[in-house]
Order: sequence, then structure tokens, then C-alpha cells
Amino acid sequence: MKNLLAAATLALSVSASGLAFAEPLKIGMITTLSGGGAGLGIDTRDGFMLAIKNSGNKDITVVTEDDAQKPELAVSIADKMIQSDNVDVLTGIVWSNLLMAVAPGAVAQGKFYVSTNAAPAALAGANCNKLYFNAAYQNDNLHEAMGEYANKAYKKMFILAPNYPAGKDSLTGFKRYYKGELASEVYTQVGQTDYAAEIAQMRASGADGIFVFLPGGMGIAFMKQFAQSGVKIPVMGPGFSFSQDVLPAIGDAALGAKASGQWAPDFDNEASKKFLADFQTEYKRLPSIYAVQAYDAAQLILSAASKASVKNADAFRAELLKADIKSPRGNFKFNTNQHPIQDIYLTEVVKKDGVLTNKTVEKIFADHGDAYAKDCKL
Amino acid sequence: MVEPVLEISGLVKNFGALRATDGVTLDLRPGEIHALIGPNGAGKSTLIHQICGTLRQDAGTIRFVGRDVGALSVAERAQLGLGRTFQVSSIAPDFSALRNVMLAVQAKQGSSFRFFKPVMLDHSLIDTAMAMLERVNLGARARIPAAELSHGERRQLEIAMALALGSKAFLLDEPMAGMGPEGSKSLTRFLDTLRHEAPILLVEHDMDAVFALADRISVLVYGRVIATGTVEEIRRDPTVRTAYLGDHA
Amino acid sequence: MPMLNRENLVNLALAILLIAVPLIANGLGQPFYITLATRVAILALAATGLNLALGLGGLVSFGHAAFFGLGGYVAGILAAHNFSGEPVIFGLGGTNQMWVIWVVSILVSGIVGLAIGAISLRTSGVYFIMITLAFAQMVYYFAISWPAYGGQDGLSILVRNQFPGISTMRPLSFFFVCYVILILGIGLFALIRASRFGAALQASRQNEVRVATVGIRPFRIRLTAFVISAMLTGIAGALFADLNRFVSPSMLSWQMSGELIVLIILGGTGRLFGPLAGAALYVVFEYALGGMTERWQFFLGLILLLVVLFARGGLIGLLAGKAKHG
Amino acid sequence: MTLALALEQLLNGIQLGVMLFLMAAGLTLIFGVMGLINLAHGSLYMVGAFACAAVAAWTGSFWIGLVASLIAAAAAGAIVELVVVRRLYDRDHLDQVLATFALILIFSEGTRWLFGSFPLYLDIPPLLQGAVSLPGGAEYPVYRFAIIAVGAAVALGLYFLISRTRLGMRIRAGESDREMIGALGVDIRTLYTVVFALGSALAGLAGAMVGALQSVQVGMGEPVLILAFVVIVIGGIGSIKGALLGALLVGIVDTLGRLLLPQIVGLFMPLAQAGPIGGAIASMLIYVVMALILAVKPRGLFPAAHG
Repeated sequence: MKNLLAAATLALSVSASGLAFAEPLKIGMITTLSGGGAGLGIDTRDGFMLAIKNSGNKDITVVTEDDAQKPELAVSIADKMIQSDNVDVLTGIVWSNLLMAVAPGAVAQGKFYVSTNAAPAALAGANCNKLYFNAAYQNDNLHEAMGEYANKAYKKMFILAPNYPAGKDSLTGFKRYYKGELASEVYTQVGQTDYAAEIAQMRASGADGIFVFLPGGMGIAFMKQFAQSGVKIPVMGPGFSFSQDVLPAIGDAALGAKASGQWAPDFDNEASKKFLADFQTEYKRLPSIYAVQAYDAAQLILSAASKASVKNADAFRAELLKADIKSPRGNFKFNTNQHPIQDIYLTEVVKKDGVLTNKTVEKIFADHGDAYAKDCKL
Repeated sequence: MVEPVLEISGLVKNFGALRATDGVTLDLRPGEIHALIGPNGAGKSTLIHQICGTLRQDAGTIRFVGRDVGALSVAERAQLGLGRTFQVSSIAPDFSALRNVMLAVQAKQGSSFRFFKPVMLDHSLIDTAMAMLERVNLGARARIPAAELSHGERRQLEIAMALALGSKAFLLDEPMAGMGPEGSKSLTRFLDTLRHEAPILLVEHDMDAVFALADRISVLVYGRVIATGTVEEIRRDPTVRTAYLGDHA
Repeated sequence: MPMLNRENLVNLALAILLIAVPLIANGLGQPFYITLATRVAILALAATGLNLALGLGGLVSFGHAAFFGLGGYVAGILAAHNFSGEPVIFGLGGTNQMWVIWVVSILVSGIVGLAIGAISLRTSGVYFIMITLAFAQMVYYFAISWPAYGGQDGLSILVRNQFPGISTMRPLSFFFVCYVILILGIGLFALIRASRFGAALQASRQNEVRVATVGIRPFRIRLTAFVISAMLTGIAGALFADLNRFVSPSMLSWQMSGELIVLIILGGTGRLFGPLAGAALYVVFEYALGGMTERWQFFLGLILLLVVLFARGGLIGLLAGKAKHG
Repeated sequence: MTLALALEQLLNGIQLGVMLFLMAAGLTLIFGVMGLINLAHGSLYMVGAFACAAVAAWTGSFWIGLVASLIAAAAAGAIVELVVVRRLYDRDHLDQVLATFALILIFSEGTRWLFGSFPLYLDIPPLLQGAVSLPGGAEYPVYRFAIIAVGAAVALGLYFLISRTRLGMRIRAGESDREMIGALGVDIRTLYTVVFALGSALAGLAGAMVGALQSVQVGMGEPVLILAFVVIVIGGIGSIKGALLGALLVGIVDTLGRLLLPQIVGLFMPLAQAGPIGGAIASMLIYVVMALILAVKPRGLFPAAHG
């Protein structure tokens, strides 16, 4: 009790004097560093660590562990980090299904969770939580943006996603804004690697546009096969489908594909330029959107930690909510459900200096929140 | 006339174009030892497989203790009392001799679907099994893993298991094979007493044993029974002499 | 009568160790090790189930994850319906009572085990391995694609299910629940192994023809063993879901089936405490190697390979010598 | 459904089947001759894909990459046989499953160690780019035709190898009687290594060809492996003919199931629900087919002599 009081007094004096708040903070990062989805986890970790390193804050420790994309393992690691390592904040999970396994338990045990990517609808609406923040988006956002964009140029869309909840959320999000006709709505097997059958259906469907949500290897396979098929219908998708982690593997087949994103490497703001330069210096490659999201998550935690003690959950939360950071994304603030309100852009895959990357075309949504915030009573 | 225990008539089995069993008819009467002889490839194994139920006949009937068993499974025929030993001894190698016999005793007693009472505390099983082992002179070897028993001892063990089943007929597939002269002699003496338990269908190459034991002999050549009769009749049969015993005579 | 031979001593030591670790961890204020020990107990129970089919019956089921996952989904689905108040089926509601969940998961995995076993046991050898794998894949894809219960995302159990008189949210209490069930499971295994049924089952592994020749139908014996095996693995699945407060299709994946087999081999096939020894070893490997290197799966693979090639008796074999059969 | 779509889907089914055949042929050959069940076969597929992608990136030629994939997979197979698998022939299937399961872990993490976690780039060679027109107005990618052609060539090649050559004679002898072939004076250890390397090379070839169509990444082998097992179990383990027919059956059933089932379910409910449910049933379809076939024919469609 004495210590707490002392800490509170110290906190007051520090805020008053405007000095950095120096109290140890332990962050537990659980992400996918082995198995098929490791690329995403590695970008997450690297983006996050870049922000920590840039901050020069010695009071912050990050313990990182590999979840191998297995929910059970993620839960076990989270238990260990909470019960044994005594971390204050958890972060890093890439996949919605792993997040659903870990986050509810973590916040139930009084820990903050700041998501760097996964943002299932289940945690954005009625089941939102004071200790759960999402620094990336809400799962539906990028799909909604493509639905909005499709209204402009297309009358009959063929839409396709894997047969799992994020896939269904994706097409639901797309349809929430898309007002035209649907040629077909197809769900493929999770982890499917051959899309010949679906491409044949696209050819036969008479659609004038195709929306696909196929993250990771599925997207690589689809785009390469689509390019060979001779089908000439324009393809679009959410940012993950053409993100920097998969572009090199898709190759020129991705050229011209339209996508939605909250960030692209050509963003013309100081924070973005600095992030891009730092990341390339540090890791010798272009960052993906996952790296940006993790970078911002780390910035958010750093910013809150510099002003409040994590032991004081309410104060720490209040500081997080302020989102007092310079995001490479530009505008960034939190909605009432602690998910971002941000601008969403249309991007196009181009080749710049021999490297495939995303170029910003136009803004689709300004200050876009999500459909679930109204159900969240915080 | 006494009803035969085992009655086979018109049995046929084809493997593609090959007719391995060609209209075999034979029977086994109470108290007798009926030997089945024939050169290699005559179809003895195929015939035994059909009698036991591991192979299904293409035509003909098999009657055992008054029932048509031609469509029954191996286990069902065994439950009716068809006790069998194998050309190459067939035992549960990790089990002791005793537990092998206990398996037969429990099968005889009816239910293997008892989950909770440890067999090694079940004296009705152990005592019966020990008695059977004593009868085949294996009492002293009861606790030895079956895999470590000698060739002859495994033969004895198989017979003990057949005894434990309370068999109504024994089907012995070359019991003398691989036995030394001493072993053969003692086994011959034992089989002579076994016939009082139940009749024996004896498939055997060892002619000394056959002639010493058999009440009747059937000769199988190319899937057919070419002759059936007493030892003397078979010895004198000219067709048998040319077809089979030629080199012996 | 259980004698104090070397294997029994090793078994006793393992049983005591498993209960000592969480007690000490509790004293030291390190609840994570309780969670770890609970994981060991549950995985050991699942593997004990499989050991009945695989160790005693020689039935190499490469699809036991199906039962593990089904048990988990029973826990998840009943808890979800209890939370939402909607009936599951025929007007029957969900529940958060563990013992009801256990009974239902035993029934469900038993019935599915009967169906899978009845078809799979018509085959043998590699075919059996592959057909059990195929059935598990069928359940896996069904769980991934069926929209009602979370599909790939799985199903969260917001509050751990209840057991009368015990605060299951306390790690140590929940550990004891799992420990007691594990010991009961191992006891059941021991009883069955020593029984007439066990004799017939083990004999049909060693020599199927011999068993049929004494008049016992191996198919029925095996099918029964497969069903009991499925039930034990199913109840372990329900506990596992409660441990993680989460169930997902990865509990049904073929890698899970592989891991269950791994546990048995690591510990010693057919040995009473083999699954427990294997589960303990595996969880320690996973935890210790995972803490040391991202490449832990590489080293896990190497260790496994060495065990299969050179240490066939597994851990129990190493500590207690060759298995004895009475 | 138009005729063009039906034709295109049939070709897709055949192409998938042919690809599965390349995997299944090696598996079934190894099982037939050595009685070994090899879960690590999918890892050799991955090795082929990575070798092809790495060499193609280095030399700029897909074709050199393709040759490299054959060599790399055969070499990896031979090493695995010499170091590990050789000790497993006398073991039961359980030990084989376990040891090769361990090999998957080693191969997957080892590959990640060498190549990193990001998917590699591998493109179709310029010669096989583009699509050709089909009757009815559809088009079909040249590269997929090429895969079908390669698969057909491999099937023919295997047929000649096994029925007309000395090696084939020994393989057949090995399939029917393992002891006898040793007695014939054939160096059985070398024969096993050669057969294993041959099966591995076929898997590597499949991996390289498919790698150009999909993504070359760690873990790409396992889904194919399980499908290949379904194929050989349906066909009858040890039978090359069974593997070919089983592969085509699985390829066509899977492709048509994915197309038709959502539409059939769609007759009863709205599209948004029919899609996922139809998809769910379609993803289970080949396993249902396998279970049905084994329930009627427990040793597959073309049971081999032993197994």
C-alpha cells in the first residue's frame, strides 16, 4: 500500500514536471514464428521491436514466444507469461482464432491486450473490454472499403473467401457497402492451394469484377493461377491479399491488382518516411502492413507507459485511448470500442525500382470506424 | 451306424483356373483317428482352411456336430468345438504358456467381455488351464513366455489349448513336423490317448506316425480324395501306390 | 497383487511427482507450473485412452484427435448454450456442470467411436492407420467449415465449467480434478489389461488367428476396445477445453493425432504409466526447447527420431526395463 | 452449367489427379517394395519445390530449376534412406509412422532455417505461359496441360520401367517376395535406396511443377501428403495402377464436388448460407468416398499381392 501511494505521488510529480514516466513495463509478445504463417509473425515482431528500439526506453522488456499458429500453444504461452513471467501487456497475435483463444482469458486476468492484427467482430461489439485494444483495424474494415470502391466501377461482382469465420466476415463486410449485383459468392477450403475450379466458375459467371480475400499462401496460389488462366476480369481484395509479405512470391501476376489498406509504402508523411527508412535499414526489406500495425501498437504502449503506470489500469487505459502517437498511417484515433478510426485508401500493385509494392490511388473512407462500435457499452 | 462328428461332402474350391479342392467328401467318426495324407501341393492346406473357416468353399457342404457350418466364421466353428493346431505353431508369443491356455478356457467358459476381474486372481481359469498343461506334460513350464518354449513344447501348448476348448473334434495340421525322433514318438503316444477325448483329423507327412495311429486314411491328390480306407486297405491300394506311395514301396 | 517391482516404483514416483510439482509451484507462487502439470495430466489421460487401442490392441489409430476434439467441442458447445440459454437439441439446454459435460462427451465420443471403429476395423495394417486418419480429417474439415460453432476460429468458454464443491477457476483445484480423473483412467486401463477382456485384446494383437481359433471373435473385442479408448480420449478432450477455456479445430487436426501417438511412444507402448511419462516428457520438451529456440520443432523432431530408432521402450522402458507379461 | 465449364472442370480434375499421382506413385512404390509407410513424402515434395525456386532464381531458368528439383529430392531421399529409413524396414508400422513424423518436423524447420519464413517466388517458364482456347469458348492454361502431359509421361515411363527393365524386374521381385530377391543375389540394400530415391524424385518433380502454380512455402507438403495417402488407400497400397486410377478419381471427385455441392445445397437455401455448408460437405467428400470404398473393399480397389 505504501508503495502504491509512493508510486501515485511519483506519478503525479512526473506528469506535472513533464518528464518521462520511468517504471518497468513487461510486454509479452505471442506471435507466429514457425510454420506456414511465420512470415506475418516475423513482420509483426520486427515492426514492434523497431518502435521499442527507436524509443530508447530501457524500462521496457519484451518477451517473445512462438505460437506455431496453434491456439492451444498460444493459450499455454499466455498462461505462462501472465502467471510466471508477470507481463503487464500482451500483444502480437496474428490470427483471429488464436486471439479468440487468448485475449478473453488475458483480460479476465486483468492484463492489457493490444492487438497488432487480428480483430474479430466478437471482440468489437457487445463483448468489447476495457483492457482490449486493437491497433490495426476491425476485421471488416478493409473489405467494407472494397465494397464501397466496387460501387463506383462494377455492376456484377464475383466474391470469394475461405470457408472460415474471417472469410465470412470478409464477404459480409464487402456486402455491407456493395450495392450492385452478385454473380456468385464462393467459399473455398481453408489452406486450399488450387483454384482452377473457382477460376473456371469466374470465367463462366459473367462477372465484371472479382473480389478475393485469400491471405498468405492461398492468395499467392490464386493470383499466380489466375494470371495463367486467360480470364481478364479485374481482381481486387483487401490489403492482406497483396501485402508486402506475399508480393515477391506472387511476382508480376499481382501487377495492377487493386486493394484497400490503411497504409502503403508511398505515404507522404514524416512518420511514414521515417518508419520506412528505419525498417529498411534495420531489416533490409520492405515492411508489410503487419509491421506498421505492430509498430503503431508498440508506439501506443510506449506512449501510455510514458505517462501512466500500467499498475493503474484506469490511468493507463485513458492514456492508451488518447492514441498520442505519430502513426505512419496518418490520422489515427480510437473509437468507443477501442478499435481504430482511420482513413482507408485504395492501392494498386506496381513495380518500383524492380520491386513490387503498393501505390496509393485514392482515399475510399475518411475517419472510418466499424459497424460494431454501437453495440459496445464501455 | 454312428453319426459322424465331421462330415464333408462335395467340397469345391477354385483359385482362378486352378481347382484346389475338387469334390472332396470325407467324414470323421467318434473315437477314431482319420489321417489325411497326400503329396505337397495336393490341396491339404486349402482343405483345412475351408474346414476351419478361413477360406469359404465354392460348393459343397461342411457339417460339424450335426450342423451345417459352411457359412460360419472361424470363431463360431471353434465355439462349436472344432479344436485346431497349426502347421507352424500359432500361439500368443508374449503370453506365458499358462495365459495362452487360460485364453482358451475363458473362451470355453463363454464370455470375454468381463472387464474388471483380474484373470490372474481367477482360480476357475487358472486351475482349469493348469490341469490342461499338466495333461500335455507342460505343467513345469507354465510361467515361461510362449515365445521361449521349444518347438515341441509349442505343439503341446497348442494341443492343451484345443483340450481346454473341450473340443468335439481335433484338426491337427502336421503335428510331427519339425519334431525330432524322440519327440515324434512321445507325441504319437500322446495322440493315441487323445482319441478317447475326441476324434482326430490328422494331416501328416510322417508315415510311421500315420500308420501307427490312424484308424482310417484318406489320400488327397490334386484336390481329390483318391482313396479312403483302413491302413491295410491303403497300403494295398494300387492307385495309391502309383500316385503316392510308389517311392515308399 | 501389485508388487514393489521396479516398474511399480517408477510408476509410483511419477504419480507422486505429478502431484508434487503443482503443490510446490503453488507454495512458491508460480501458478504457471500448475497449468503445465494440468496439461500433462490431461494429455496423459488422452494418451492412456489411445494406449488401450494402440498399446494393448495393436490398433494404430491415427485419428484419435477426432475423439479428443469431439470431447472438447462437447464442453465448448454445452457451455456456449448454457451462456446463451438456447437449447442444444430437442429442447435440452446447455450446461456448465463438468460432470454432465463428461458424461455427454463420453457418450458422444463412444458413439462416434463405434461408427468409425465398425468401418475401420474391417481393415488392418496401413489401411487401418489411413482410414482412421481419413475419418479424423472428415471431422476436422466439418468443424472448420460448419458455421454454427465458430469454425476455424473455435469457441471460447468464457468461464471455466463448474464442479460441485470445487472452485474450478483456481488452478490447483482444477489440477486436482484432472489428476483424479487421470488416476481413475489409469486404474481403468490397469483393470482392463488384467481382465478377461484384456487378455483377449492383447492376444488378438499378438496373434489374431489364434484368438479366432479358440472361438473369440477379434472384431468384437477390438471394436469394444476402440470404443472405450475413444471415450477416455473424449473425456480428456473435455478437460483440455476447460483448461484452455477454448476449443478449436486444431484439437481435431492430424498433427494432434500424431502427437498422441508420440506421447505413448516416448513413454513406452502398452505400459501402464507410459502415457503419463510421455506426456510429461513432451510438455517439458515443448516448454524448455520453446523457451530456448524458435527452432524447437527441429530439435523435437530429432529427439523423437532418436527415441524411435534407439530407445524403443520409451522412458518407462529406460527406467524400469522390458515389459513383463504374466 | 455450360459445356465449356464442364469441360474445363473435368480438365481441372484430371490435372489435380495427375499431380496427386506423381506423389502417390512414389508412396505406393516405396510401400510395395519395402513395406514402408513414409509420412515424410510430403517433405520431399517441399524439397523439390524449394530447390526449383532457389535454382530458378539463381540461374533465371525454370528448366534448370526443374532438373535441380529432381536431383535435390532424389538426393534428400537417398540420404534419408541411408541414415534413417533403412533402420525401419523391420519395424512395425507404428515405428515407421513415428519416425517419419519426426522427419517432417526436421525437414520443415530445417527448410525454414535455410530459406527463411517467407514464401519463395517461382514462375511458370515463358514457353508455357498463357492459355489456349477450348471448344465452347473457354480457355485453359498451357501450363496445366503441360502438367497433365508430364503426369501421363511419368505413368507410361513407370509402366515401362517396371515391366521392361532389369530394375523393374527386381522391383517386382521385391514386391512379391522380399527374401527371395536377396537369395537371387540382388544387392537389396542398393535396390531399396534406388527405389526410395526414385519415389522421392517423383515427389520433388510434383513439388517443383506445382510450386510454379502455387506458393513455395514451408508446410506445403502436408495437405498433398494426406490426399496422396487417400489416393493410395483407395487404389490399393502397393499398386501403381491403383494409384493412377485412385488419383484421377480423387482429383475429379474433389473438383466437381467443390463446383456442384454448393449449387445443390443452394437449391434448398439462400446462396450466402449454401456456400459455406456446400463447401463444408465438399471438403469432406473425398474422405467420405474413401470410407465408402474401404467399407466395401477393405484393401482398396486394386489390392496388391501383400501388405
